Formats: sequence, structure tokens, C-alpha cells
Amino acid sequence: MGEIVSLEELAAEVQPGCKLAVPADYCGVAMSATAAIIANRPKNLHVVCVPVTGMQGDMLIGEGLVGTLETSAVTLGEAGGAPRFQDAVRKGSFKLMDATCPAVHSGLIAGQKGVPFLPIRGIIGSDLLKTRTDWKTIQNPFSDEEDPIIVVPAIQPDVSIFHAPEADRFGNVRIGRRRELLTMAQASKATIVTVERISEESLLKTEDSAAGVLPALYVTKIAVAPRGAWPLPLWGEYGVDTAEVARYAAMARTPEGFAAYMDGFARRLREAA
Amino acid sequence: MGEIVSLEELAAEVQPGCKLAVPADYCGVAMSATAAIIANRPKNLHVVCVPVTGMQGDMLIGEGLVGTLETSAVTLGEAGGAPRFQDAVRKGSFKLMDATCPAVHSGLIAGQKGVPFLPIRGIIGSDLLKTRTDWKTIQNPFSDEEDPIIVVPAIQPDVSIFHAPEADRFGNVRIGRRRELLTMAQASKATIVTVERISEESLLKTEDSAAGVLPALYVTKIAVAPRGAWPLPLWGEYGVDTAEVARYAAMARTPEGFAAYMDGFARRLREAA
Amino acid sequence: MPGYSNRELIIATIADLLDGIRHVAVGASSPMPAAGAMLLRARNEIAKRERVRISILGSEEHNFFTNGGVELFDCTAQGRVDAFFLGGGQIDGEANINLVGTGDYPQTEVRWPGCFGSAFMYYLVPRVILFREEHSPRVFVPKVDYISAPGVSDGIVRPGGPHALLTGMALFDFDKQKKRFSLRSVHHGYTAADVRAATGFDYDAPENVPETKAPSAENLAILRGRVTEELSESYPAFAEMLRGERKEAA
Amino acid sequence: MPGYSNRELIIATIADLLDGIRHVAVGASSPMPAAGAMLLRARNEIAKRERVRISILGSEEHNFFTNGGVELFDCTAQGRVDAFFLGGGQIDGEANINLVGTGDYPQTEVRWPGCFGSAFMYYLVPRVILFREEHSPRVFVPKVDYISAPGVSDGIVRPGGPHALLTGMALFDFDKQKKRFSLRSVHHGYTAADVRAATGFDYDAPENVPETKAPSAENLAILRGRVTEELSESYPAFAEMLRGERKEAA
Repeated sequence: MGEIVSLEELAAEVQPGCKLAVPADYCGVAMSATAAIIANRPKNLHVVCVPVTGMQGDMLIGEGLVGTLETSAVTLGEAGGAPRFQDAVRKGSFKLMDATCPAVHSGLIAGQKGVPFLPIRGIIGSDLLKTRTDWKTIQNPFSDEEDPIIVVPAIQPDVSIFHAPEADRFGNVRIGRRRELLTMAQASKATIVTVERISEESLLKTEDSAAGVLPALYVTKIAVAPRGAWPLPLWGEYGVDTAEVARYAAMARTPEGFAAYMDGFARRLREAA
Repeated sequence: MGEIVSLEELAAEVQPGCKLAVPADYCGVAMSATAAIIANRPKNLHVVCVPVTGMQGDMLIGEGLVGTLETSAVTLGEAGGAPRFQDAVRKGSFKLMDATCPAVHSGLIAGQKGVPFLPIRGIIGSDLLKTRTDWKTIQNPFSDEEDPIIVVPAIQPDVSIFHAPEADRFGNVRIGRRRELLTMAQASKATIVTVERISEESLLKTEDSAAGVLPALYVTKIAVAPRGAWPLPLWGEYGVDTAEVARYAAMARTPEGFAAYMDGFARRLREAA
Repeated sequence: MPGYSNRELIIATIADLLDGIRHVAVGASSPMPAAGAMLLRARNEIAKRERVRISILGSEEHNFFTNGGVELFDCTAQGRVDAFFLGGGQIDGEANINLVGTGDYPQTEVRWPGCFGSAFMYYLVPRVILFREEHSPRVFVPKVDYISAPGVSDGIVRPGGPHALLTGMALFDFDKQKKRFSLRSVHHGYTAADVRAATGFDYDAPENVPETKAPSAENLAILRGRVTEELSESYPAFAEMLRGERKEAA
Repeated sequence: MPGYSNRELIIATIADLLDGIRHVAVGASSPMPAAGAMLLRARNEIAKRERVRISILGSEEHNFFTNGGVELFDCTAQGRVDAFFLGGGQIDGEANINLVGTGDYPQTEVRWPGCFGSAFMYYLVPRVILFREEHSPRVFVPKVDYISAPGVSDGIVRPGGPHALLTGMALFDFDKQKKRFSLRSVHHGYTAADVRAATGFDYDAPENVPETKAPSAENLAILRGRVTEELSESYPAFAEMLRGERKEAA
């Protein structure tokens, strides 16, 4: 648990057809690892976005590696819509499981708690239910009146992956206030993490640092990847590279432009590190 | 929100008949505040123990202030059984809602999430169900086979109370890894907290300290109470006063001994501070 | 010249729509709602009225949540979020909103990002303000192509819903019983006929539609001073734009 | 003299019962299970076998959880806790356990603390070891007065349950199909007849009941050295007692 390996070894955990959970841009996206995963070309991934995605999801879609996309939104933020996603939606290139943010959280919490489902308010009357036939409406067993409520099934990813500022040599990972990373990791069978650096001292050493830690118990493999979220931001470390994301947004409008962008992406990652 | 007041003003939040949530001994028990609450004699409290209690619960029972006790256990730890609890159980002095720890957590998480219930595995076949008629068995809506599962209703305390090392002057409270305090506070209508000290600097200032903070948004009132958990321990600050708890355990065996102990309790709290 | 810009009018209107709330959550990319909330906070402070708490989602500095992305939703379900803003690629006359796309789902011709938290927040926040600057028939349609979240619901627990619809042109109230918008006022520079022409759905309107209440001199002063300062921390580009517009107007 | 104390035998037996696990959770007031787990951890390390992780609940130093009191239960439901120890004021022949009290519930004559997490952990941890040092008819009863958690369940999801029953006198296996204990071995100094007399419930037993496997010299050395050292951090009083017993025996 919490073994420190190379980026390549880490990326090999993502096998074809696996259910892969990825975080939102503000939580630390493992972009270096994404390039390493793409190099392995694992097809037919079921990507669960916690609860949304951006460039990472768009890249995996553009590379044709996504069989199912479960997400509450895909956007490049200020750079606009996600072009490969939009194109693939139009073409029906993958199975689309549109969601709403709290339902993704509830599904993962059900996974974390080992229960088959969690109830959630709202949603009834939304067209989400037309395709999310995996969400069911039940009568609230605690109400004597008619009180329909949605139950969403547990989400149990095979692998979850994110990028964090720091791990210690015991395999504990600093996640700060990004508690969804803990939920995601606990709900997943395996969790792989890239970090800016490895700390010699245990992150569990003080009460303050321990409060923001994902324990090694839930961490399968860790790889060091300096500036591993680039061009996306990493909380407490660096901001988004707006120009680079805009460059991606512009180039990815066509399949050819996307291919040209991806051609140099791994190289630019190395330069940025 | 997060107003800093006197111990007396804080204690006045606990009104007769209210549902009061209290934490386990390892989470920081507001013992000074308990003495101040006892002085007000709020009768018929429904005490929800998160998920167990010790001396605090035993004292409230001994004082005849408990109408309902919802708990997974009552124990004085190394000092043995809780004598006023045991005596009151024999006499049937209050309504007893025996629970099991994870069910208390699930009930509070349901309260935190504003859903009417949460499912939980286990429990079926336990005699807990004979009296916990508020827990229901339903068919897992996601299984085609017969798959009964327990659902526990949301717990929404009127007031939750605990003792913590530190609050800042903005009303944020340091809870470290004691995440059940956050769940408890979010599930409760009001939360009152005693602390060892007030920090001038915001606890949200750094990522590390922010990770272990209950935000002021969920905190109703705060009072300073140095050594406010005594004779119980406070994590990261001081250990249990074993001799004092043993003294309580011995004296509280009889109603007279308990009365004698309580007579001097508030005074000794002041001395210990 | 009315002495204020259209943006300033919208911000002041948002502050009025939020009046009475204690806690509002706004998106990190939603400067106008944030500005309105900051204006309310500032003027309440001056008038010694109730404190207004603003959670800027996704912000590292102005985010008072410590429990991850789920906290906004939990906090909302606890009844601790009084107001929220929602938009939509399409909004129809029954206040249904569409954040997904146009055409036949799932292979929509135009695809927007997705529902985000709308299919939850719209149901649970007591005062949801529908806000969309662009006021055109392609946004305000007779019937949305996809219901991300419905304007009204029958037979379910739904403490929240639409409170008003604010655009660059006008302000509407929403009647949950009638399931219809009614035009409350038209912003300076537009007429009731402009609004009717730019709106694809039918709505009620009084015979004489008043002009949207102009921001008071005091409100404008607070907005141009303290609020613009506060905005430059989280929304520097927007604060610069406001300053720019002001110079042009002067 | 067998060259080891009864406590040392129990600790070594616990280590054997835990063999093969990766993660065990033990209570802060349960030194014997902790000692057994530490012995397994130490000897696996020496033999370069799988790493054993020990979570000491309630401990500030040896607690690797960061998500509050709920984490033990979530972690268990995720299948990440391989073994756990449960006791009981009463345990019956069907492995039902009673942590609540004797007599008619709720006004029980003798009241124990309560169920704690037993009504969950007993169902979900694959290898639950029932451990109670006192071996007497008042503990091992024909039928418990209150079922905190049943030994076996039909028709529900239950990946966990009783693996063995260990007492100060003997070691039993549990057969989930037959819903019965069977005596595996008797500790040095006791006979099969002693166990039968001290047990209030019926159980199976082989014709010749073997003696519980004595701890090897190597195990005793690890236990008396490194494990006693490790124990003194979290269980100083217990470590002292072990040292004392050893001197007496010497």
C-alpha cells in the first residue's frame, strides 16, 4: 500500500474497460499521468467524473479511450466548451451518463460506506431520469404520506487517480480540504496518486497535518510528477496556465488540431516540470 | 454565528425537552458546560450519544435530566460501568434507545445530508430491532433477489455540544481528525462549543489548519473554558484524570454518593481550570 | 444618460432580490451575482442589519467550506443556503432550465457542459434567482429541449425554486401556482415591447410596465467604491471592466 | 512448567488465528488482541511475508484513520478490515453475543455498556475472533438473554462472522452450517472435562482433545522482546504485567 513507483508503472494500473474516477479541476488533476495512460491506449474506459471534468476528460475522449462517460459537466472553464466532448456527443461515440453533482457524491459515499444506494432529494422531474435508469424512485419508508425520493446506486470505481502536493514515504497523501478525494479513494478498489514531492516526515505526525490526509491504507501506488497537474492548477501550489488551456481549446476544435496538440503534449509536460 | 459568550449564556441554549447530541470521550466532552447546564436543570432531555457516552451522560442521568437516551454504549472506560446509568436502567427511569455505533453515524449523516434515512448493513437479527422500531427493514431496490437491508432515520439534534482546543475570533473551531464533530454540528439546528482558547488568527488561513476546521457557519455559540473537558481528556492537550474518574465511579454507586460528588463538582472544575 | 450602466443596474437589482438572506453561494465564474451579494453585504453592514455570508465556490480564499465539494449540497439540504443563482442555455415559460443542449438527447446538436448541481439546488434553495444577461428568443424558448431541472414540481418535497428571472433587459417574477412568469419591470433603455419581442415564451405583464428601480446614489457609491475593491480580489478582470465602463460613461 | 504463561499462550494463539490477514483493528483497551497482532506483524516482517497493519482504535499515535469515528465502519464495509475481536458478557452455543445485560430488556438486572459497533462489525468482518479470558458458565450460556449480534444469519448479505472462540482455557472453531462450536484444543493446565464443566452450552469435541499448540521458542523470544517493547507504548500497564509474570515464572 502506498508504494512509490515510476509514472509508467502507475499508469499501467489503468486497464482497458476499467471504471476510472477522476476529480474536478480544482481538486488536482493528474495530467502527467494522463499522458502516460494515453500512451498505453486502454480502450473502453468508464470514466466517472467527481463530479465534473475538463481537459483531462476531453483528452481521453479525443483519444477514443472512453466507452462510458458519467459526469455532471464537461467544460474547459474560461476557455469555453470541451470540443472533443461536444464532437463525440454529436456522433454518439460513447455511452453518456449525464449526472448532477450531489448524485455523484452520494453514489461515491454509498461506495465508501459499502451500502448499495443512497437517497437524494431533488432530481424528480428532471430529464436526467430518462437516461439514468440506474437511478430509482422509491417511497420514503419513513413517511405515511406519498413521498417519492430518488435512490442512486453505489459507485465503486476500479481505479481513482488524482494529483496532490505531497505524499510521505509511508504512502500517506496530503489532500487538505478536498474531502471528495478521500471519498473517491475509499470507494475505489485501487487509488493511484501523483505528487509534486515526497516528504520524509510522516504527514500524520501532527494533528493539523493529519486532518488533511488520505491514509496509505487507501493508496495503491504513488509516482512523483513535478507540476503534474499542468496546465491545470494545483491548490496551494500553482494556478491554471490559461494560455495553454486556451491553446488546447482552439486546436482541439478539429480532430486534426487535437492530434497535433497531443503530439507535443507529453514533451511539453516534461518541459513544464 | 460563532458568537463568543459566557459559559452561562452558552449553557442556556440547552432547553428542557431538547434533543442534545454529545460526543464520545475521545472527541472532547464539554464537562464545564455540562456543570453549567446541570445548574439550569433542563428536564426531559433526549440525549443522542455520538456514538457512546461516559461520565457526562452518567451525570445527566444521575441528575434526573434525561428523558430519552440514544446510545451505543455508556461506560466509564477503565473505571468500569456507569453507575447512575445502570441504576436508572434497572429502574426504567428513562426511555432507552440502544443503538450500534455505525447506525448513529449513519443517522447523523442522513441529518447532515437532509435526507430522511440512510441504509446500513448488519443489524438484522439483533435484538436492537425489537425496541428500535424507528429502524425499518426494506428490500434493497437495486437487487433482483431478496435482499433485506436496514434503513435508519435521520438524526437532527436541536443542539450539539463539545469541547475543542481552539476557536478563532471569527467563530471557526478546530476539530482536527474528529470528523464526527463536523457531521454532528451540520446535522444539528444549533451547535455550542467550549474551547481552551481563542485564536486571533483565522484557522482557515492555511490549507493545513483549514482541513481540520468546523466553519463558523455551523457554530452558534462559543465559550472559553480552560481545561473544559476535565476530568475527561482533550486530544492533543491533556489526558484523562484517571484518579478523578475512579473517584466518581466509586462515589456514584449510590444516589447519596453521587449527590455528594456533584456538590463539589463545579467548584473542582474551577480549581482544575 | 441615466447615470449608471446596465451592469450596475443589474448588480443593484440582484442586491435587492437578495434582501433578507443570511447566506448566498455564488460560482467562481459568476461576477455579477457575487457583486450583487457584496453590495447587499456592504449596505447591511452600514445599516447594521443582518450579516450576509457569501461563499464563493471554487475559490481558495473566499471558500468557507472545509468538507469538500459535497458541502455546498449538504449545507443547502440543511437549509443553510438561502439563495443561489442558476442560468441555462434555454429557459422556458414554466421556468424549466436546460443546461445540457439543443436537439434530440443524447446526440444533441449543440452540447453545453451539463447539469452541474442544478437538478438538486433548484429544488432545495428557497430563493433561486434565474440570471441570464442575454435576452433573446434562442435563450427564452416556449419549451426547453431538455429539462435539467423543472421550474415547479408536484407531489415531492421541494422547499426551493425560482424566485425571479433577471436578464440584461428586464426583471420577471414567477408565480408557482400559475407556473408563469410575469414582467415586473424593464431596464432603462428598453421597452415592454422590446422584451416581448425578445422572449420566446408567453408571460403576464401589467398594462404599464414600470422601469426597473434605478440604483440609489448611496448604492452606486458603495458599488463603485468598496464592492469594486472587493471584486478585484476574486474577479480582477470583471472589476477592471466595471471601472472601464464607468470612465466611458463619465 | 511449560516455559510460557497462559497469557503468552493466548497471545501466540491469536497470532496464529490472524495468520494471512493484512489489516486488523483492535480496541484501545484490548491489550491481548493487540499483542497477538503485533506478534504476527513482527514475525511476518522477519520472514518477509505480507505486511500486517494494526489500527489501534482511540489511540492518538497508532490510529491511521483521519475521517473520524465512522472510518472504522466504512473501512470494514469496504472490505479493508480482515479481522476484528469481539467479546460479550454472554456468548451462547450459536455464537450469539450479548453486550447489553442479563434479565428482561430493557430493565436488565445487570447492565453492561451496550452493543458498541458489534451489530455491524460481526456481520462484515470476515474473520471475527470471539475472545473472552473468563471461561465460566455465566459467560458461556445456553442462550443469551439479549442478542447484540447473532452468530449466523440467513437470507441477508453477511460476508463476516465468527471464525474462532478463544478463552483462557481453550480454543474453539465455529461451524456456520451446523451453527455449533467444536473444541479444537485445550490450553496447558486444563483438561477437556474442565472445559465441558465450565461451558454452559453444548459443543462438538473430538475424542482426544489436543493441547493448544505451545508457542515456539522463536515466537516467545519475539513476544518477550520486540512485542513487549511495542506494547509498552500503547498499553504500559499490560506490558509491565507481562514482564512481571515472566520474572515470577523464571
